[in-house]
Amino acid sequence: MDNETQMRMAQQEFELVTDLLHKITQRCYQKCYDKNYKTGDATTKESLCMDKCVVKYFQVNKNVNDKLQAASQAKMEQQLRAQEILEKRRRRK
Amino acid sequence: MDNETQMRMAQQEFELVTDLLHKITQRCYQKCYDKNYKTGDATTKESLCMDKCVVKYFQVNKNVNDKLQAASQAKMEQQLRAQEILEKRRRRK
Amino acid sequence: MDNETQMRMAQQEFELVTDLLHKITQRCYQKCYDKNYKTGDATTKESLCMDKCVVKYFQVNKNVNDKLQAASQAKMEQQLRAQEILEKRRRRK
Amino acid sequence: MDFSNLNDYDRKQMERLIEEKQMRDFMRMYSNLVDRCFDNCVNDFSTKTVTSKENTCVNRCVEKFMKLSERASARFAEQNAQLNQEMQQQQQQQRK
Amino acid sequence: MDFSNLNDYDRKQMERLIEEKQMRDFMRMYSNLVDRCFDNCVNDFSTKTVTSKENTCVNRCVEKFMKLSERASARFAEQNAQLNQEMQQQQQQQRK
Amino acid sequence: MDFSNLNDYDRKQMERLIEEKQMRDFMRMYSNLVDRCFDNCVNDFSTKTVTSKENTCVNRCVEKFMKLSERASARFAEQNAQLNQEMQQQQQQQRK
Repeated sequence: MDNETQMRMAQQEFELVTDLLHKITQRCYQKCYDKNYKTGDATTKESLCMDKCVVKYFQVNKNVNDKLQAASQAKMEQQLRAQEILEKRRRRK
Repeated sequence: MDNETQMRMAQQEFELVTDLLHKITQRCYQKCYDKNYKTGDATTKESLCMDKCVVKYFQVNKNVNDKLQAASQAKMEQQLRAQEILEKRRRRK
Repeated sequence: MDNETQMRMAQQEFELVTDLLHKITQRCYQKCYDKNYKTGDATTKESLCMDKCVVKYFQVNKNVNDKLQAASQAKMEQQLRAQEILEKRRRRK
Repeated sequence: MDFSNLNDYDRKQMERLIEEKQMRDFMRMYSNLVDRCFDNCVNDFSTKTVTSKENTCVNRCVEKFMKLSERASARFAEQNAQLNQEMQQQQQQQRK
Repeated sequence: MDFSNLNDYDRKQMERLIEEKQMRDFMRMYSNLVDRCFDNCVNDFSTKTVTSKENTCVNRCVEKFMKLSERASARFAEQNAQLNQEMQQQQQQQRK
Repeated sequence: MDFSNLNDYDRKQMERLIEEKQMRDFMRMYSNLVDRCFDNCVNDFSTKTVTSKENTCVNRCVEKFMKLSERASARFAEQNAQLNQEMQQQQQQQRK
């Protein structure tokens, strides 16, 4: 594996992890926060909810990932269909 | 038309089509799915809803596209206004 | 400051301003529009609401910006933590 | 933006970047508008064609968004100018 | 896309761009799917493990989305082909 | 990331890419936070100034998000470390 490929993969992995962190933060905050904003501090209930939410999100992420590994071929087939659409269109130009 | 311009346009068109497919999928799923998840199969009602939703989304997309062709000049004018804002700001630095 | 850095900063500033305009437009439209669509014209109520909403969004944006200036170091620390995660992972490969 | 201190190559580069961003912004606004108007106006999926009522609703939705969007831009320009003026005053005070 | 008028370098470049876009689209679809199924199925945060009921719901959510997504793609392909045909007819009329 | 097997040029390139991503992530988090707190706290558009009550709400919203966000990051780091450990164990089993 040459350096360029190695760096691209490392970058993609870094982006995956940071994007996952962003998404978990947004989703779990939405699930857990109290809309009344009586305080700027996080309550015990909110904090414990965040803890459990992060763990559960990880589990769901892994389960969906496993399920989609098998389905990725079907998705690629779907994408090739979109590509064929464009090929036909461009032949008419 | 040189090759670089031709390729850029082809790429833009490909991105347009695949982004539209993504958006239709998300929006129509939102409109059509049954939240109860009694099954992993798509019901007849959900499937027929998706069929009609995709066709209707295409029609709305075309209608809005036609309407905005005329309005695109007004939008460019709006964008130029934002650019003038920045020009004034940078003159002070 | 060399030309490349100056241009990158100018580009980032331009993107910030246009992204903020986009976000304000979306958010304030959501707050202000009347869902019934009796007309294609903007009503007086909707128009005045947009005026005030834009001003208020600017104020909130500035207040949050000021608050986060102090917290940006904490966020960078958080990001470094994500980076350390990846470093450990890649050492095992 | 003040391009007077840029050479020809950099100026053209900057103008191309701005043009690309403006095109992306227009496509994003358009994409969001189709989504929003579809969401607000089309909710009957027993028919395969957009009804006259739905089409009227979509047209009004687009027109209303364009008008209110234009108004937001005008107010945005005013706020930005005011912000720039405040920044300039602060900088002048700091120099004293 | 018709790549017959492109040289080898341009063709490879285009194929790489398409592949990258397809990968991004897959990751975006996957990311949205995780978010959507988590949102619809996981709402009890008194436990630290996904319950059997929640897991079943997530599995069904993923399966249903994949099936309806596939159906949307098929209809999308038909609509696009129809749109292309209409565009072709308009162009032929304009030439007369 | 293990950069010891990269030359100086590649290492600097990688560090720059990471820095750019971190900046984009920060701007995205900040943008979402402004939107969220504005949406939750500012709903009276009969006045042209953010009221004291609205401002207090926004401040608390920001503080609460930062605190819960920090907590999510800590739990995220733990989960990631655990996931890495599991992956390592699986790889060792495969080698046997």
